[in-house]
Amino acid sequence: MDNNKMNEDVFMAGFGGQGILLVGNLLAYAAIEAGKNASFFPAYGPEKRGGAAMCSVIVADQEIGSPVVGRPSNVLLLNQDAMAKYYPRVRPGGLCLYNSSLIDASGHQRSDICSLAIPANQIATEVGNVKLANMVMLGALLARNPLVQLESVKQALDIIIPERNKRFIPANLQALDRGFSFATA
Amino acid sequence: MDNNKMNEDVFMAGFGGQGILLVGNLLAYAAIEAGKNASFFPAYGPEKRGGAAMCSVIVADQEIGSPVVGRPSNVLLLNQDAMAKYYPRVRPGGLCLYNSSLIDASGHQRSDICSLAIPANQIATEVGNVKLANMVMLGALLARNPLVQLESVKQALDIIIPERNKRFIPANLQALDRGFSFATA
Amino acid sequence: MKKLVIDEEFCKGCGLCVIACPLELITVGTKVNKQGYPLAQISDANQVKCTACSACARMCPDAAISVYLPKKD
Amino acid sequence: MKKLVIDEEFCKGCGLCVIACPLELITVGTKVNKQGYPLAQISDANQVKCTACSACARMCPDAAISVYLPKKD
Amino acid sequence: MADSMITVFERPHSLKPVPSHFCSGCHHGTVHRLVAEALDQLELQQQTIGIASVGCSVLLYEYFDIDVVEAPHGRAPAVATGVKRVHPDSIVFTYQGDGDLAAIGTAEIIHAANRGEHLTVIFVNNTTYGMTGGQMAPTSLGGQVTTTTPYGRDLETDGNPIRMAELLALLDGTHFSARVSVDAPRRVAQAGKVIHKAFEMQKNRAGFAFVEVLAACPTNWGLSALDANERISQEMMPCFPLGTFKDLSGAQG
Amino acid sequence: MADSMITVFERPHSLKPVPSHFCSGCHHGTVHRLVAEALDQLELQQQTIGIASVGCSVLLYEYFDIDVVEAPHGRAPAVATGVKRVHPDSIVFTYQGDGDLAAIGTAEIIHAANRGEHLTVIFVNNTTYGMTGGQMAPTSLGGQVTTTTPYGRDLETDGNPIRMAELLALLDGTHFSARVSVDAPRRVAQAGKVIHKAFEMQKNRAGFAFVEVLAACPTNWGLSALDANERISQEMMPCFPLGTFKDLSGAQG
Amino acid sequence: MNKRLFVKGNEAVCIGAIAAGCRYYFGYPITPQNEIPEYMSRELPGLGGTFLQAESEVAAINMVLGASAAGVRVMTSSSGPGISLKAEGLSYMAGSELPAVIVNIMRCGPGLGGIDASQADYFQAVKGGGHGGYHLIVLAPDSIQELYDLSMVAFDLADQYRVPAMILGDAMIGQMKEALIPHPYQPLAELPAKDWSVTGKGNRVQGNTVKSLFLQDGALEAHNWRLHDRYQQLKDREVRCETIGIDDAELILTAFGGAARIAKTAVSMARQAGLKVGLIRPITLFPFPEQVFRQATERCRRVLCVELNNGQMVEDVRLSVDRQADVRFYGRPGGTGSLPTPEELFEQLQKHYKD
Amino acid sequence: MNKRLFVKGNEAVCIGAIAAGCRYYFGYPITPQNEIPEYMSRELPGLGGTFLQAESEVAAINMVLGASAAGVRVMTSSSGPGISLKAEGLSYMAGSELPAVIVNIMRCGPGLGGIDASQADYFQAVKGGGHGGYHLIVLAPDSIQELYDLSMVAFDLADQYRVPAMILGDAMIGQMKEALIPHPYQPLAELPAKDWSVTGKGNRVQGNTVKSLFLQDGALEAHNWRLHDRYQQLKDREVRCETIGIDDAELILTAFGGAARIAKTAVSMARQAGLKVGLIRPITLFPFPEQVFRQATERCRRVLCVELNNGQMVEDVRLSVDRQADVRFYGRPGGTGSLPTPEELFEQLQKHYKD
Ligand SMILES: Cc1ncc(C[n+]2csc(CCOP(=O)(O)OP(=O)(O)O)c2C)c(N)n1
Ligand SMILES: Cc1ncc(C[n+]2csc(CCOP(=O)(O)OP(=O)(O)O)c2C)c(N)n1
Ligand code: SF4
Ligand code: SF4
Ligand code: SF4
Ligand code: SF4
Ligand code: SF4
Ligand code: SF4
Ligand SMILES: [Mg+2]
Ligand SMILES: [Mg+2]
Repeated sequence: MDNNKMNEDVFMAGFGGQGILLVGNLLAYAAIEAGKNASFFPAYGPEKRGGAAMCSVIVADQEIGSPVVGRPSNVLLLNQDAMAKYYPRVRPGGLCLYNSSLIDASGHQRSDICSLAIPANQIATEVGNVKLANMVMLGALLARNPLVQLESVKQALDIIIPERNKRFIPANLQALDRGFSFATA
Repeated sequence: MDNNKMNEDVFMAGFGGQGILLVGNLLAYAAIEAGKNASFFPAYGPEKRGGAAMCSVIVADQEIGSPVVGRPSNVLLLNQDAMAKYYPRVRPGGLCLYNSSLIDASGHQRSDICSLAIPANQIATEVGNVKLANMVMLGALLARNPLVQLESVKQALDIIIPERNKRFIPANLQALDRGFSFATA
Repeated sequence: MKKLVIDEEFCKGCGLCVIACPLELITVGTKVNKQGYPLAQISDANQVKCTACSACARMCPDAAISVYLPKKD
Repeated sequence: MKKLVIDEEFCKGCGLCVIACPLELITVGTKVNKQGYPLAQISDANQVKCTACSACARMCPDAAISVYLPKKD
Repeated sequence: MADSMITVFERPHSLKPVPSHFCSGCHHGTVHRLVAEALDQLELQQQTIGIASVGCSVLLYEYFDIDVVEAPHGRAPAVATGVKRVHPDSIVFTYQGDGDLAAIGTAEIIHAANRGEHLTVIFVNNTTYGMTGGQMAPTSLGGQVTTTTPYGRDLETDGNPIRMAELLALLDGTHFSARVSVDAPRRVAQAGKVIHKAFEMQKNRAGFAFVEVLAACPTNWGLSALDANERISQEMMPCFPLGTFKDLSGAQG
Repeated sequence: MADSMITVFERPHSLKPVPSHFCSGCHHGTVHRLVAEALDQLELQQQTIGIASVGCSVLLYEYFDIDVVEAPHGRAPAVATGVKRVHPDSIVFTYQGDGDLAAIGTAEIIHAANRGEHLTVIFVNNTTYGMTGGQMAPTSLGGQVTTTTPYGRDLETDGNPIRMAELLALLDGTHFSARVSVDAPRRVAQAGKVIHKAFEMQKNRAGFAFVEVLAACPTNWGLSALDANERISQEMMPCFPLGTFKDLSGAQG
Repeated sequence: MNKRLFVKGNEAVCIGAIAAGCRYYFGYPITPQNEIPEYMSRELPGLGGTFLQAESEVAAINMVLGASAAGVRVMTSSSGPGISLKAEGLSYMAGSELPAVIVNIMRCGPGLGGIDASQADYFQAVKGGGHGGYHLIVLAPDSIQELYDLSMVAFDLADQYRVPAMILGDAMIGQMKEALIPHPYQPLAELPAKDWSVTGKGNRVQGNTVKSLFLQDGALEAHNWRLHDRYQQLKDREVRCETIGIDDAELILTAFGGAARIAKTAVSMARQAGLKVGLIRPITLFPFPEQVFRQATERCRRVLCVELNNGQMVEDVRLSVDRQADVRFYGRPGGTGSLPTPEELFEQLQKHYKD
Repeated sequence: MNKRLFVKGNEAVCIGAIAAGCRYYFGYPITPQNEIPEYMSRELPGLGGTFLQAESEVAAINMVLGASAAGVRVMTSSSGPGISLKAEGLSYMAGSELPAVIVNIMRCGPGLGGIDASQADYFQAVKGGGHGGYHLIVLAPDSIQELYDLSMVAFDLADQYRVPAMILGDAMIGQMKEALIPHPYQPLAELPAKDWSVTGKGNRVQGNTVKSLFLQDGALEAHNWRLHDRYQQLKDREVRCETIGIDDAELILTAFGGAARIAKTAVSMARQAGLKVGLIRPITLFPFPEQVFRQATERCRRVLCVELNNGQMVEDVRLSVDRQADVRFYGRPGGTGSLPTPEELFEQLQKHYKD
């Protein structure tokens, strides 16, 4: 493995309906469009609704080996269950962004990683739809770790969103921006 | 294998309906009743009727290994097809009895075995039923090679024949006797 | 005293009780349970109006509704 | 000239042609074919009586019977 | 509840007090409750053995407080036959979806019925494969868009919606066959009565009893719970008429 | 034959000139001939693909001078579906026994019918498993002694004789369903007409056509050919009435 | 000496099963094992049991699943195509830890193949024909007596380990007749109560659940390791194997079931001809007698594996033997007229003895 | 560079199949492969092909049998329980020499098991899940690109050898997305005409017969040897295998499919940590890359086989390696939360590197 080359992994978890798979897919797709290699690996609970949802994304310059990692370097956690289960697994030195609107982090403290509280539901609600919390989180991640350019993600969004939902794009872009600036600030 | 002990094999073949399996089974059963070991291994063609039928019987004092032999020592052949196929396989030094009522043996000659023509259909018809040709053949075999006593076979017949067919026993016994005496003569 | 008890753990906010009630006494509100579902609710005023006909309970796919009547002794 | 031809290779002596013939012209005899089946047969006399109605042929499970009629030209 | 209150309606005892994994507005929950009510009313809980099938209702054992065997997809009637032949005095029911019973399990349901196995079969027809994500079922309606009929079910090539209650009624071994719905309170009540009867018949050793329930799958229909509920009378009933197609409960068991 | 003769009846050309392995008096031979006659009359031999099933009739390809695929036991309708979807202009028929079609192959026949596959299905009902030595079939009559119902078929525990022609008639995809017999010359003639029609419909792209033929298995019934033939009208017909249960040949294909 | 019966292998397995208390049989006809359902249909009703001819092998194995879940000893039997159709059900039974006895009287394949003796289903039986990586206990009798004996053993092992047991016979063993000396059934061990079975909940606090679906994190993995441990216990405790003259052997023939019967005669012929040939006959195919092979081949370096197929058990032999051993194969895949003869195997022994 | 697509593995296999001219698909839904029938249902009608959702997996494989007999390229797909149900049909297809492509996106078992990634169907795929001792060609892609590529290869090999080909994926490979660079279909070889197929006899003298029943004396045996020769040809000519850094390796990790993906990262980690670790990734599981293993282990004596099961391919590895080699195993049988991580495999590499 050539250390000069990029090889970044992102793990995201929350409950079904929070749009975890959507942003994971979006991120990976943006990386592909940007000429990088990327993999996206989803995992669901057995239920269609209400269960846990998670996914892993790898973005790299070279060929991608494992699409999953045991101890991810970049982690987005969107609900309390995800926090309990995955916060301890963040790789030492890694980055963890959590949705502080739904997560009480008081029981979870690590000094060996960079943890960042993002009031994602709140910001999303301000943008106009609580369902955009996923975009807020992604925006925030990209501010901290530019795996791909925010711009690339925005372009990818335009391609990925089916025609009938195009009208939601502006709100999504706004949520990305708000997350980005929240984490930059 | 102890050569003083008995280990005899019999192979019989004809077409379905000639009662091959019945006499094979009878012979083996008689051997069992007489305290010997015996195995009976049938083989049919795919059709229920009209196809070929054959079976192997082993009678022995010791444990029986293979229930089939490649080159049988005692062979009963009941129709022309069986003659064509199995006459050449009789073990050198072996005994082959064939149903000369149905078999034209002219194309088949071996000097290394003992071949014996039994007009089995004819004798059976004399006894009253052409279907008893199988018993005639068995009787003849026992005359030449007393694998079991003729008497044991007769007793076994009484046990093996189902109640509703008991009335056919006398004719069967007679056919056995006629075959026996034909081959003794 | 309540005639209608909606169990918050079971309710999934489907609204089938809402359309079932002949008196339109139930609504689905904004409060969510720990599974994240909004909850059906009935106001105290409507509790009084409730005839305990059980139409709502019968329709509820999650057996979230119990119905009671005061004893008439 | 024969109206009825029974193919000995096909016949299995089942006797269904026998019961099929309204004129009872066919019998199953003692002669057997190489499969060992006794054969259906029709006498020359009965060939003459045969109306070529084909009932026997239609019943024959082994398609052993062919039926012909002299041309009426 | 307080002593001063009479219980008019309560969660049946045969159901465990746990929330289900079913989607909001899914009628599997309703049918579960009706079965549990029948077991309660007939006091059968302790002697009942449920056969779970593969579909959204596979977790039967998480919800019913009874003995349960999980059958392979479509084979619940065969598993039930095995169980019932061993325990003829117990009450054995299968609970099956339309993919399970009317597609892969066609032979098993037909022959269990034809043998007149003393079983109660609860058949939840939601015109789709719920668990696997909304593929076409044999009961999908003409033109219905599913994940495997993206252009709508074409009756010419994809087959016709199959009416199991009518089909099974034709078999000599079937003693009872009916179709009910749970899309309105009075129909739920009626469905409850029919399910009750189907269990009562087994209690009376009266032979094979079959209840088809028209049910909503809001998730895979892509409809809200209310719209999905509405679709049952609007779209399903014209194709799947409610009614009792055979009832030998009067006859000698 | 001599030029001076008119051929009134001859072995059909679609049958090869070889004797069959069927037992004496077995009606499979008769049904084979009727199918071959239909192919001859409709001039379909060159475009027909037969699907052989597992049973005494598995050797279809030894007798019919056509292309044949051998299907696993009970799966002929599925195999036929695959073939027909590839060659929609060919004529595809299955030839199945009662064990094959009405037991193990229940799901496949029902769904082929329900899809309205453009097939002709010849179903030979001889109330037993001929090839394997006379076990009970789903069509065995009440009380019938077979090698697996040594005390007679008990309708209570072994199931009821199943009437496939009636059952399949109920499905929307079925365009034609009839039951015929070959136990008397005029019934053979009638059976021939019905089989002819079932092929003609396929030629006209009219959908799924099903012909059940009551047939004798003298060997496994333990009867002479004549007694076996007799049993059809005496014992089978009361349970399996002859008739046409559905005929949409008039309707638009 | 008890009165000897003279019966077919297919009947012997039934006599053993009934002696072991099996009262439930579900099956579907297929040659060459039809004598099994036929025997059961005659005997079980009179014993208060149930014989049911299912609509298919798929239905039959699932009826077996139901009856086993209901707590009784239950059996099914089939051959070739029918065993393939049972693959899903067998995997479910293995996953649900349901004991039962499945008899496969092998015929030749692939596909419809033919009804003659074959051993081409070894892999299917031993490596798992169904999905998901389970094992069956696999017993391979080579005589009518052993069919009877192992029929009882199969029920005991299945109940003890909650692993379905398969009796792997072939058309030769199933169709041949020889003497059988019945003896009273004596369980191998004190068998665990079936308190997991479904009977109706009755007064139990919890309903019993028989299932193979495990959704909780780690639950399915744990379940699989538990099954794996069970398989290891079988390997440690339940290996059965017959050996003849391996102590001084220069060449070891190995074969199971029907092939072993033919082989036994060939081995005698070889011994009579002065060749030091031994025989290893695995009786349990799973668990495979690995130790026996390893130890025997520490001394005798050459093994000839004979099978009625194109080479299947030979892989397990190769995996078991000492590293220095040289394992050879002779096989015939079966079909009408293709059963090897003792003479033929003797020739092979001569050949492989030399070079 | 061609435009890269970003698709799921389940879609990639369809894109490849359609590129290779497959226009017929028969299947039945089951997770985790539903995207395959769903994709086919969207695409095939517009291409003049047929997508048909069968009433069951049993029906589906027999529709495939029919379509293949009719002479076209045809595919089915399933997972776990569904593949088990296809066992009989697969045996018939193998016996009838019918080409087709069967995709198994493995989930975990046994029984209903779970929908997560597993490789517990290795034996079923490679040793023959069905009866009668046939083989399938088994291809094990480890990337979306390879799923696409091997989808085409599978059709070619199946047609060339008249042996059904299975693509053995798993829930990880099937469900993950990554870039796919499509390229035009180029047949591997000049493929034989399907003059054996049924089309209606037309002007042919003889009707064509597609069958697996052989009744004449010796015919079935001859047929089996013919199939066996075919398998030998595959072993001689069609082995595919990826190796990484085995020339200087002190420890060789071997894994296929999804496990190999995880392993690749672990191997990089090991190399970065200075451990001389190599990788052998069989791409064809049947034919198995026996030579690669034998040659590699003549030098490097230690092999660690990693699988998402309790140990299956490891047997083929043991059968292939040099006698001196020491083959070890690390496996996890799968289930929710039970996918091994690269870190975990790296630890294993460290451990087995040392002792
Ligand atoms: C043999 C087999 N094939 C396919 C599946 C996948 N599968 C699980 S549930 C299901 C269908 C569910 O549909 P339905 O029976 O209608 O139940 P619902 O979820 O709609 O209630 C299928 C195909 C399986 N588990 N086993
Ligand atoms: C999967 C499978 N199960 C069982 C068999 C054995 N078998 C061959 S034919 C047959 C039944 C034949 O009966 P039927 O279909 O009525 O045909 P018939 O011989 O009576 O014409 C059976 C069970 C088989 N070949 N394959
Ligand atoms: S019990 Fe009747 S009146 Fe009361 S809330 Fe429910 S539906 Fe309305
Ligand atoms: S019907 Fe039940 S689940 Fe639905 S909203 Fe009302 S109480 Fe809640
Ligand atoms: S019906 Fe045919 S087979 Fe039967 S006896 Fe007459 S000619 Fe012969
Ligand atoms: S054709 Fe008619 S009349 Fe002539 S033999 Fe036949 S049945 Fe009799
Ligand atoms: S997917 Fe459909 S059937 Fe399944 S739980 Fe959800 S609504 Fe019910
Ligand atoms: S066994 Fe019966 S069905 Fe088979 S050929 Fe003989 S008579 Fe015909
Ligand atoms: Mg459904
Ligand atoms: Mg039949």
